[in-house]
Amino acid sequence: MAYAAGVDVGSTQTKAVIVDERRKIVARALTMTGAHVTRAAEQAFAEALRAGDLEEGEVEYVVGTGYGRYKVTFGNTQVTEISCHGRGAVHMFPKTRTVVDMGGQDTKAIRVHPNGEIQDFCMNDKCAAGTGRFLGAAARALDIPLDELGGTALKGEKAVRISTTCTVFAESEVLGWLGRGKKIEDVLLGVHESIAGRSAGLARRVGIEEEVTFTGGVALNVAMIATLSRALGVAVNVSEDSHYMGALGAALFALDHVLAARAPAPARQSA
Amino acid sequence: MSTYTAGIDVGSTYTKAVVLGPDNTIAGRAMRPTGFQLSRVAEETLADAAAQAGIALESVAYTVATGFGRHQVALGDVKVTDLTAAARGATLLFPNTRTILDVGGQTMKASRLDGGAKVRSFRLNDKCAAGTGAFVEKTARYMGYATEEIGPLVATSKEPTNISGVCAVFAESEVINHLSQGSSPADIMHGAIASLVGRSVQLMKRVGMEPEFTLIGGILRFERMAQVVREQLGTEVNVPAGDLVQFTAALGAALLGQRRLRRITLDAAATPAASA
Amino acid sequence: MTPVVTFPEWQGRPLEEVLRCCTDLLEDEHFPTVARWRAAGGKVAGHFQVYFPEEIVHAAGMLPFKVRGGPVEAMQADSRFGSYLCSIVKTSLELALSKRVVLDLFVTHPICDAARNLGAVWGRNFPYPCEILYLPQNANSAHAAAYLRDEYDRLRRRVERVAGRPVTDDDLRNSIVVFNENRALLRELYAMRRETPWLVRVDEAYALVAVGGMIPREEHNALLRAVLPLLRARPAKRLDKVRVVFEGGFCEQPPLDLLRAIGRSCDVVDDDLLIGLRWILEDVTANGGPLTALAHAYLEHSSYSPVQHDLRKPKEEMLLQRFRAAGAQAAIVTAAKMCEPGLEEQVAYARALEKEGVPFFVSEFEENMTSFEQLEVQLETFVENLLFE
Amino acid sequence: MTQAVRGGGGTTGIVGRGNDDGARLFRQWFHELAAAAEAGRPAAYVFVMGSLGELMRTFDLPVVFPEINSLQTAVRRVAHEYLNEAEDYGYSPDICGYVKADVATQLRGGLLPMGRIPKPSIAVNTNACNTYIKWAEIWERMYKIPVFTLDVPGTRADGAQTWPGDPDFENDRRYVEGQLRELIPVLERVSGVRFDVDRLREAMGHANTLCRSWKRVLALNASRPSVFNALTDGTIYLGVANGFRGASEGASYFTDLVEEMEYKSANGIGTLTAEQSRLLFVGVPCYPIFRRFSEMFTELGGTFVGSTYLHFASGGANLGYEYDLARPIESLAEGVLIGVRDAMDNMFHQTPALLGMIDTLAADGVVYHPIKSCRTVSTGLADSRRALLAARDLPSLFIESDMMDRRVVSEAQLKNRIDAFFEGLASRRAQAASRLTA
Repeated sequence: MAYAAGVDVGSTQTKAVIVDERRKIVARALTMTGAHVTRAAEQAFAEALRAGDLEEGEVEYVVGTGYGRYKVTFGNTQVTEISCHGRGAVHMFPKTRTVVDMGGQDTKAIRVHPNGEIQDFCMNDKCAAGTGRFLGAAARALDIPLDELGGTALKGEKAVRISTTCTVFAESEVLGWLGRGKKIEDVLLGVHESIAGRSAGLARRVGIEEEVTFTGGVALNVAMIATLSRALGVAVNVSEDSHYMGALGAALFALDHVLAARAPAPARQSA
Repeated sequence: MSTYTAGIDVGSTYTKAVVLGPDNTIAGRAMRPTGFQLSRVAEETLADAAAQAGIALESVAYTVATGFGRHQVALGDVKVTDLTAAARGATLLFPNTRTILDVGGQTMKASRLDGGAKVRSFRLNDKCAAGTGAFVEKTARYMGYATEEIGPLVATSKEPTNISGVCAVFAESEVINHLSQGSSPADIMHGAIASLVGRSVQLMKRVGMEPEFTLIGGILRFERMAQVVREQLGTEVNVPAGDLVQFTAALGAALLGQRRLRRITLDAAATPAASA
Repeated sequence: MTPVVTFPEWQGRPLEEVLRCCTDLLEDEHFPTVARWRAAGGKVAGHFQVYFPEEIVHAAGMLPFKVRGGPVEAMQADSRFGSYLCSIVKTSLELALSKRVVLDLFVTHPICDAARNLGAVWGRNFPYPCEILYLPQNANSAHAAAYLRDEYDRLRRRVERVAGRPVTDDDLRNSIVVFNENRALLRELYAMRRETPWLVRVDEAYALVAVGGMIPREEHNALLRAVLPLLRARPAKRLDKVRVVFEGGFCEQPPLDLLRAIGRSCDVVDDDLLIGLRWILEDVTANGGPLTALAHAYLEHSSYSPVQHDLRKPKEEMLLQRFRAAGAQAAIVTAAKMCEPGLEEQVAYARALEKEGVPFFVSEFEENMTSFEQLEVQLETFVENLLFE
Repeated sequence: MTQAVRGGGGTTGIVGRGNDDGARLFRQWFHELAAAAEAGRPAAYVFVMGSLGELMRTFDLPVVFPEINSLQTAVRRVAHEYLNEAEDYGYSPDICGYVKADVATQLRGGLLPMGRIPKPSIAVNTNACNTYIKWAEIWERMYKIPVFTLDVPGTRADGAQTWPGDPDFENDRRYVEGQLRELIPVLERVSGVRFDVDRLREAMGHANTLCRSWKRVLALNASRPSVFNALTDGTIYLGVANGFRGASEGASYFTDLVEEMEYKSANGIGTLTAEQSRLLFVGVPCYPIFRRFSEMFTELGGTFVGSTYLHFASGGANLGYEYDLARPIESLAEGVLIGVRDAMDNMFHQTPALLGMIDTLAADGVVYHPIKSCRTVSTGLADSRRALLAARDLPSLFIESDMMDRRVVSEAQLKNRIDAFFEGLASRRAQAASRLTA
């Protein structure tokens, strides 16, 4: 049995995924990136090996992705997380044509070909407005654990309109609204809606084609799923592995190399 | 009638209270995280300060509220902005202050004063969080250092890494790049502070800065900050001792309170009946 | 002439309610008056800020609608633009993309590069005619008036095609009469603000002016004719406020809440809010060709803004004139975020005021901003240090 | 990758001559400007979209292009110093970086990395970019000099471009011609030189050669491999097209350039050893990291065969419009109207224009680079991109940064997006290949 791995070195978290030659995920691992990027990548990979009960030698090919992809020194090659998220999303949901990935500092909208290739993509350029970090700021301001944020927001009835684009100012605007007597639920709903709105704007740049798959750490947030599909006007696919999507895509690219090295027929056909 | 007044500065991150005694001596001061129940935290912080001053809350004769939450707290016989308050506070500590730089967690304010501790012109960073304390703290947090560790860390830096980006969050991708290219966390932190100071100096220039300069705000907790400002301005700067950097606005508010109080007592004295 | 009364709500109401009707209409992101006009079979010509010769559209029996953005998220428009752009260009397109307003003709101007490009973007997204009215940027050329007359005539031909009826010189003369009355009434309102500012707050006055861009002028005239006497009779007492001039509202408009915040501590005795509706300062004399008269008025009897170039009108000089004429004590110099001409003019304004020793503060706003902490801090600091001993 | 080898044999030095001569002319130009500054001679400040270089030369007025000076501060990595100075003076971080760098240049008494430039004695600007007007107003305040805004009406609506003979066109032409006739006496006054229509004819003749050749050079990049990189080499040629419009040097430079490009085309000499992707560039170059920006593409086998920048920033010279020297002023008005109009409202006809470039230059992809500084070029690019992609299925990249302000140029972000763009190009090629084999 052959194995391939993908290591996604993001700005906050580093994730590793190992797949077998049947494209099945056999192991995942997640660690904080921190200041020592290469070490974080090695650590994530090692943990994945342990989780999959594998020897390093059994993994024939490793692809690094994410901002720190060039620091995956043990990797065989690098692929951007844009391609990886597209590939991962199509693998999880084969009918995917549009991917919205919400990470810590980047929000990406990707239009993909049925074969998983990137046809078009857009990312937030100007600032981190409307990225997952916005939620972190709100959570800190209200000191609500990040994973309870969505649930609380869904209790909101009349969303407050959040106009601050700056993630750092989100904190004071949130407090400002509470000070003016708004309910926490309504403020949080407003925060989610403003992020969803900006992300939908990006998605419209590449053109929204169904099905839409929502990836990235933020995709685990129930309120974000709800507000995003409302803003897009379509339902969105979400996998419980959504925050591993980049690493998964990388692993699948790695597997292409493994299989290509074996069989003469180009592996991508069977994708 | 008591001559104690209080200044309460409801900031975005911390709430600070100062109780000012006769002849403008600081009798007590206290600080609490602001959170979002502003009125309550304001009262609690004032109570702490009064307790430290060893006086009963009732004997605080006049209270002035300032800071971003000033309108959202019940406390305060009158409310003023932290720029107005800081001008009074800084001039009490350094009488020749003409330019004040206040770098807080989310805002950066520069103001130029006239001779009478009044603000003649001022500027705020209203673009985004670029050039605020958050920029430095996020960079630190991102590299896995706690806020307290920033000072010592930067002390070990040889020379600052050039951080050109402005978005506090995007700084992260820039940082990961610098780390990838082998810059040390210390130099990157130093770079973050240098770029923050660069923007501060620019803000001061835009109000037409004149010496003496007084720096206040939480970010001044890192003595390296003041040092870099000195380097970039090429002149000496005043920094209130210890945690006074965070209390300057509260102090100024309390001082305005003393002024109002004197006015009231005079008015009262004018009508004999009321002078009991 | 007008197929329907688009804004009946205020009629027969007491002053405070009339004013509320106006602010409600202003903050209604669905622009009901425009909808009613179209429902009654009327046609609508949307014209982007700043100045537009509405008479030409009015003369064709169409409703001139001032496109000035709105308090909405640019959910769809964002995908047509990049990151670095003022808000009004985005939200204006959003109003149309989201079908909050439906037009039969859209006209923009070369006042700034964003507004000029808006014409092409709008045209790509809608089937009806979208075009640019090329107001002259060389007002000092002896040929500008003749050129502008020809350009107005081109616009007339375009409007005739959309309206499906000819626009005669007599139609134009009648429209000029209606707009002359409107201009006179607005001058009255502004005189009241200079002389007795406590009778009408800046946000109220702004709402009264702004609804003019959303309803037939005949209706607006009726409204102002009714309201001005009520304001004069208003039992309002004079308060200790700073008399200020507000500059920076020539294109993108500050949200009402921002104006309310200013009104709490200041009497705004003059401003450049919606200056396009008050661009022509005197009655247009319709004798001679009406288009010639309109062109002449645009060039010779007009206000100023950072987006009209005229060597006879150095903007900072014009601001100082406005300041003195209004007997103001201080100035608030704002600009819309990302507004290239506004931000550039700010520098000249600030330097001129500094030189004159006029107290002022410089700030930026965005039409759909919802948090005002920053502005309140600046405003209060400003006032505190003007009033405190 | 590596530069192509110089052409050998009898034509030694032909390859790369345009770049060398361009650099030489650039130095000569700034040498003359420095001399003018030294002697306190009058100079005209003009802009790339409608410089009227042919008219300025008729009055011996040295031409200063503040846009070119400003971009040079970025290329030479000192722009941030200039921007900061202007921002200290009061200009917002959100306005055009060119304006700010020039304000700082004026505050420094005309001092630039390339040498000192003279103060303006007159500023002539069109409305092709409205910021030109605000910019000229700054000099008007600083120096109390005559400022002449040549107002050029642009296209009114999509598909409504008018041409000679059409009454609406004639109205516009009359207006432009009237203004030119008003400008001439002003130039006489400022320069102290009497107007001589024959000198104007001569300058217009040089401009004709330049425009004719510029059009030809741009067309020659259809050859495979492409004969120049529209982003890097093209910018050098563009500098000459602006700085030497109406001058004999400009005319002969472009005659030589046509010769060089035809030679390279005939001998299959390209800019890259392996040209894998032929790209179009839409927008303004990223001057703060000028070389690096281009390398991020060339390293991956991509080169720019065309750029809209070479159109609008040449004031419409790309159209190859040639003046009728028999009626100089009327023809000048007509040429300025047609050229400037094309430069200023490319947003109206960008889709057909780009489709045309894609076909004639055989481009594989389009790179959009809207910038913070410039609303003229950037406003609506996202919409125009939607329109293009609706008309043609081809890879495109949309990246925002700036032409001056390195604070909004994040190399890490750019690299990430560019890499992803090339991954897309590569897999499309793979697909095409496998379709062929299948």
